[in-house]
Amino acid sequence: MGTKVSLVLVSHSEKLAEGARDLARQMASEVVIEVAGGLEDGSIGTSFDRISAAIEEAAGFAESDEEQEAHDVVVICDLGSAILSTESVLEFLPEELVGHVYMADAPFVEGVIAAAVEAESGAGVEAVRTAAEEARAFH
Amino acid sequence: MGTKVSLVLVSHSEKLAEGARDLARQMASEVVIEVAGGLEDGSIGTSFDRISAAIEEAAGFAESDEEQEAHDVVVICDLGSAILSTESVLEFLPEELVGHVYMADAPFVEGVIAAAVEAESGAGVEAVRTAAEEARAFH
Amino acid sequence: MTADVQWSLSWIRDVAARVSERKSEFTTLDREIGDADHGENLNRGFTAVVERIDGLEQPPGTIGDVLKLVATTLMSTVGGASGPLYGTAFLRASKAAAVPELDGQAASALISAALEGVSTRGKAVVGEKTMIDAWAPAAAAAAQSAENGEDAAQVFAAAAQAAAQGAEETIELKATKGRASYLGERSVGHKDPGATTTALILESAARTVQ
Amino acid sequence: MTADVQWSLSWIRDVAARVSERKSEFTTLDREIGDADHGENLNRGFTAVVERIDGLEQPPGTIGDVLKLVATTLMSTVGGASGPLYGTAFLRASKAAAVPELDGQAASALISAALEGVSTRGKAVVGEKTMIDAWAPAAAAAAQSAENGEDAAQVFAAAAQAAAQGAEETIELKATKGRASYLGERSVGHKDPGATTTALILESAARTVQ
Ligand SMILES: Nc1ncnc2c1ncn2[C@@H]1O[C@H](COP(=O)(O)OP(=O)(O)O)[C@@H](O)[C@H]1O
Ligand SMILES: Nc1ncnc2c1ncn2[C@@H]1O[C@H](COP(=O)(O)OP(=O)(O)O)[C@@H](O)[C@H]1O
Ligand SMILES: [Mg+2]
Ligand SMILES: [Mg+2]
Ligand SMILES: [Mg+2]
Ligand SMILES: [Mg+2]
Repeated sequence: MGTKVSLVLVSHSEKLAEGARDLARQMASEVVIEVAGGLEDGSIGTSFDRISAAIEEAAGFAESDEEQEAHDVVVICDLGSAILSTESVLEFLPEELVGHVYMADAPFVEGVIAAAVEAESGAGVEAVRTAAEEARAFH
Repeated sequence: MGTKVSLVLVSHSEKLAEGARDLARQMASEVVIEVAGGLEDGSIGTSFDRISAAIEEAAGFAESDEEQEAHDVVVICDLGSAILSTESVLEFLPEELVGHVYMADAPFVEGVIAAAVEAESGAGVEAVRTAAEEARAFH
Repeated sequence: MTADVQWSLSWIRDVAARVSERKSEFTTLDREIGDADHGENLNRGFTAVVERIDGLEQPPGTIGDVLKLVATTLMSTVGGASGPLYGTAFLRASKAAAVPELDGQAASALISAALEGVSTRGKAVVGEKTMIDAWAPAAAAAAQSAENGEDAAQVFAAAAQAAAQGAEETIELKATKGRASYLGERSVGHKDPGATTTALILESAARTVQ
Repeated sequence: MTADVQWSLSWIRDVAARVSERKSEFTTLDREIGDADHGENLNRGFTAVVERIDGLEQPPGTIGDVLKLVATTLMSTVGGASGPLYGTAFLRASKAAAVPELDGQAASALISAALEGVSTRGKAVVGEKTMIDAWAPAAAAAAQSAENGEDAAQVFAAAAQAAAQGAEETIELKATKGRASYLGERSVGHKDPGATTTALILESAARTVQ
C-alpha cells in the first residue's frame, strides 16, 4: 500500500483524546490520527457513532472513491469501557474494512505516542500495534 | 492529618491534563486534583511556573493560614521531559512542602485514575503513589 | 399475556419506566464502586429505545426484531460499559428469538443467548462482581425451568428470581473486571450496579408476561 | 578578554545570538528524532535570559550570579527537556563559579559542575545519544587542559573542540534516553540536537574569552 498506518484514539473525554493527539503529532506529523472522545453532548463516555465515524475516516473510507483499498488502522482506548464499545463497533464494520482494523492493548498516552512514531516510520500494522502495547514511559 | 492526598497532573498539553482530571474526578469526586498542562501561551511543553503553582495549590499552601500543615501531594507526569521539569521544581520547593511531594513513575491516564481512586479512599501518600505505579489498563 | 411480539414491546417499555424511576438508585450504587453514571447511562439508553419504538411505522414481525432495535439503540446511546454489554446481550438474544412467540424453551434460549453476549463482550466469568453474576444464575434457572416443561412465564419468573439473588450476592464479591476493579478489596460490601439492573430487566420480563 | 564577569555576560549574549541564528538547524535535527522544537525552546529561553540581563539594575558581582540568572530563566522559559537540563547545568556551574574571574582550574570546575548537573537531572550516561555525549568529553578535555597548566581560554577551547566532536559522534549512536528513544534503532544516523547545542554553548565560551 505504501500508505502509513492510521490511528484512532478512543477516549471517554474529548479533551483527553485531542491532547494525546496533539502530543503524538509533534513526533509524527504525517500520520493520520482520528479521535473519538466523549459523548455527542460533550459529556464523559464513549460514543458508538463517534467511534465508527473515526474508524471509517482513519481508514480513508469516508472519502473513498470506490477503487481505493482501506488503510490499516490501529485503535487505542483509554479505559475498559472504551474497549467494549470499540469491540461492538467492530462487529458492525463495513465489509471493506474487515481485516484492516486492529485494537492495541496499551497504556493510552504512552501507547499513542509510541504507535504514532512507529507509524510515521512507515511500519506495518502489526509493528505499530506492538509498539503501542510495549510502550512504557520514556525518561 | 485526616485530609486526603492531593494529586498534580503535569502534562505537555493542557487538554490532556484536564481530560485526565475529568476522568479521574468521575471516580474520585473529593480528591484535590490540580493540573499543570502546556506552556503559558497554550502551546505544547511544560512550564516550571505552572508546575510550581499547581504543587503549591495542591498542598493547600497557596491559601495556607500559617499554622496549617501542607497536604501530601503525588505528582504524575506524562513524558520524560515533564519529569525533568518537575524535578527542577522540587529543587526549589518552599521549605514547608519538603517531604510532602512525591513523584509517581506511572502510565499517565491509568496512573491518574488509580491514584485518584486510592486517594479518595483516604489512603496515605505511599499507597497512592504505589497505586499509580502499579496501574495497568483495566478491562 | 403470552410471550409474543406485543409482550416484547411491553417488556421493554416496562424496563424503560422502571429504569427511569430507579435511576438514582443505580447511580448511587455506581458512585460507591464506579463513576456514578449507571442510572443516567441506562436511562438515556432506554429513553432512546422507547422513542424508536414509538416511531416505528410498522409493527415488528418477530421478537427478534424488537430486541435488535433495543440492541443497536443501547449500543449507540448508553455511553458506558453497559451499552456494549447490554447491546451485545440483546443482539444475541434477538438472533435466538427470531420468532413471533416464545415457549419455555425459547425463553430459556433467549436468556442463554444474552448471557453468551455479555460473556463474549466483557470476558468476565462468574464471581468477578459484574452483571454476569446475575445473568449466569438466571440462565441456569431458566434452563432448569424449561427442562421441567414450564412455560415462558415460569421460565422468566425463575430467571428473574435467580438474577435478583445473584445481584444480591455480588455484595460479598471483590471486583476484578470493569471499573470497580480499581477499588480492589474496597469493592467488597457494595452491590454491583450492572447486576442490579440485569435483575430489573428480567423482573420486567417476568412481570409483563404474567 | 579575561574570563571575568564581563566575559560571562558576553558569553551568554553570544550564545543567545547564535541560537537565534541557528534555531531552525536545531529544530530540524529535533524533527528527525524528536518533536521539532529544540531550536524554538532554546531561543525562547535565551531571549528571556538576554531580556533579564538587559534589565539588571546592578552589574552582577560574580560569574556565579550571571549563571544563576541563566539557570533560573532557562528553567522557567524553555518548556522542553533541555530547560531543566541546561537549567540544572548552569545552576551547578553557578555554584562552582562564585568568583569574579576564572583561571584554568576554575573554568574546568565550571564545566565539570555543568556535566554533573546534566547527569543528575537526566540520569543519562555516555553513549545514550544525549547532550551528555558532548558535556562528558568536554569536561574531560577541560580537566586535562587545566592539569597541563593552561588558562581559562585554553580550557574552554579544549572543551569546545571536544564537545563538537562528541556531538558529531552522536550520529552513530542509538538513543536510549529522552524522546529520541521512542525511535529505537531508527535514531541512528541523526545528530542529537542537545549535544549540538552544548557544543555551541562551549564554542561561544571559547570564542568570547579569546
Ligand atoms: N467486563 C465486564 N463484563 C461484564 N460486566 C461488566 C464488565 N465491565 C463492566 N461491567 C458491568 O457494567 C456495569 C457498569 O456500567 P456503567 O456504569 O453503565 O458503565 P461504566 O463502567 O463504563 O461507567 C458494572 O456494574 C458491571 O456490572
Ligand atoms: N535524560 C536526558 N539526559 C540528558 N539529555 C537529555 C535527556 N533527555 C533529553 N535530553 C537532551 O534534550 C534534547 C532535547 O531537548 P528539547 O527538544 O528542548 O526537549 P524535548 O525533548 O522535551 O522536546 C535532546 O536532544 C537531548 O540531548
Ligand atoms: Mg458507570
Ligand atoms: Mg461511565
Ligand atoms: Mg524537542
Ligand atoms: Mg518538546
